[in-house]
Amino acid sequence: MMNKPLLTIGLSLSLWVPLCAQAGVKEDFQKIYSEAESAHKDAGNFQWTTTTARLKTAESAAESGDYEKAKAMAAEALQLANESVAQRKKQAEAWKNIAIGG
Amino acid sequence: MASSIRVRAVESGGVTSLKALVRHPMDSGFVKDSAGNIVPAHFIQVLTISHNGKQVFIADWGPAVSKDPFLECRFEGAKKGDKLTISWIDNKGESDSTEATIA
Amino acid sequence: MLKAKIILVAMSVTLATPQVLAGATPEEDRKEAVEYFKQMFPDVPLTEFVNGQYALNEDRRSQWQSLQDFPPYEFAVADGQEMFETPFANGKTYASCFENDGIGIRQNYPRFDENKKEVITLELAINQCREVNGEKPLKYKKGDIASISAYMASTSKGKQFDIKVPDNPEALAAYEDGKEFYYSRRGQLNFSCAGCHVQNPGKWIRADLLSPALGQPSNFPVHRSKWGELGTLHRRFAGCNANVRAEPLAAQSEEYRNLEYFLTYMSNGLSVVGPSTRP
Amino acid sequence: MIDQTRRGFLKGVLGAGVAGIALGSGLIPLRVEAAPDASNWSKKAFSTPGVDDTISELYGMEAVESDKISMDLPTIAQNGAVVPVTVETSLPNVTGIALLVAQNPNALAATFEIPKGTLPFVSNRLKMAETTDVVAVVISDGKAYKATQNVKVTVGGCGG
Repeated sequence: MMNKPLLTIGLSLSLWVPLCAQAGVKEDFQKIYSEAESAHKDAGNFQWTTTTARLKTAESAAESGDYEKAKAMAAEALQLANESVAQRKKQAEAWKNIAIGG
Repeated sequence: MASSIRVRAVESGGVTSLKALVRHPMDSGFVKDSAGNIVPAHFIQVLTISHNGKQVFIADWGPAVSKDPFLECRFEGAKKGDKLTISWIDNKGESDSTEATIA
Repeated sequence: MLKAKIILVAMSVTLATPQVLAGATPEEDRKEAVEYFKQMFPDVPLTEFVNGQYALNEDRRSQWQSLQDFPPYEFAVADGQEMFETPFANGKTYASCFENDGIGIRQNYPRFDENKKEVITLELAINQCREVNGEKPLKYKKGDIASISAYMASTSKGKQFDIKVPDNPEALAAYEDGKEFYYSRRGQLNFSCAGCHVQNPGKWIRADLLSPALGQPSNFPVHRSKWGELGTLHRRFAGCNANVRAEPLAAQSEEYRNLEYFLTYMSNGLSVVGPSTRP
Repeated sequence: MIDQTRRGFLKGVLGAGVAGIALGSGLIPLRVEAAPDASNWSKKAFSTPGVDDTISELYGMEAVESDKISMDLPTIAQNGAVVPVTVETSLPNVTGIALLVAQNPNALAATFEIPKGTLPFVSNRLKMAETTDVVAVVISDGKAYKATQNVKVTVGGCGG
């Protein structure tokens, strides 16, 4: 009505912002995902199934174009993978404290 | 193929004790396979034990009997060396039969 | 016992390299483990440990005994025997690959192959036998290989495990590696094998009664009601790992073979009772 | 054979037609052929939920509690897929035994005909979906008796 030009600007802004964010999210996802993947690998034979599951979910979310979800899942995977790496490092010594026979 | 039925029958003090194990899936029709499809019901309906042509035990089974069903029963009137016939038929009309000697 | 533990822990702290741990030889480990479990379960005869939870709980034991009349693995063992005796395409049989034609030898596996410098489990030997004779290897967790292994175990029933760790660095390293695996916490739930089966056997985790480490491998391959069929020890390892949310390793991976080596060594002197049944 | 078994039997005959009637003429047919006859297998009784309805479908009467029936089964089943159940009774002239699992979708698990000379004893392994009463029914002198025991079925089977 009276503010038609403003409304148009508003609309185009609201369309533009998510598109822009989307592009950033995709890159964020890719970065976090590859960090998570390499941490998961670093866990060696101490990998967690929960990490594997998050990575898979992230991957399929990315394939379907849902980069927000993919990024969130990759971030969770990264956190879990880091914990599993910490577990591996700690256990390299800690197991001896409970082992029978030393 | 080897028999689907394994039997051990022992006579002691006039009583024959028979134990049998039958190889059968006994699918209830309530369980899904790994692909999510219902496994159709497939189970033994009737199992009979005969001694000298006389049925000494008849079991009617439903799908709640465990996979590879087990049965134990006891009867009188048979002696060591006598032959027993154990037979079953399932809900698909498949059947098997075996003969066992009382020890 | 506890004192010994503290001393050993203290020693391990003072030593820089874990490989030369205060002369804790496999045999010393085993003796200490036997002592530990004897004190934990003074009323359970040592020979009973092979029966796991059934040595510890009367209600469980009577359910198990009622299954022994006609154990559900009988058909699989018969299948295993048939496969064991059926010649390969080249006319040879499994017997040609094993000492004593493969009869009554379960108690010697796993063994350390000093030429290949690796642990050879019975299932690995079965598949190596197939491959030498031009047959395709079998899958390791269940099915034919479990049946063949179960048949071979059944010919060793009552024989005592006699696992040897030859006095060479590779064999000792394999043993130590298996031991480390058993005692290391893994998975998101942060559990070690030992946390349940050394520290808490006889206790319940929900509906499951924990078995002691001692004697664990001697009832494999095992028919679990949960599976409705026979499975190998490595299938069980994988299940336990997954249960604590640790990514299971491949059956017959080096880690699992070394784990089996350590665990079976701990059961030296106990009898082969496999195949057996478990919930 | 007694009326009660015959009742279920005749129902089967009606459903099964001529072959069933031919067999029905000899109550204990002398058969040498391999396959037993499944024509008197009671589809109705095996697809009825609930203990009481199943007993009445099966035997056409109600069962009364009896302390002369002994049941041997675990208090806590280690796995619901394989629960050993043994029933024995000191009741006289037993012609039939049935096993029912109250909480299963259909209660009836098994029925047994006990001809003269066979002891009133049976052991089976049954599936139970959840914690449940297990009911043993015994037909003695033409009357139905029952005994009940509870089994706790827990979700067990640690590890994959």
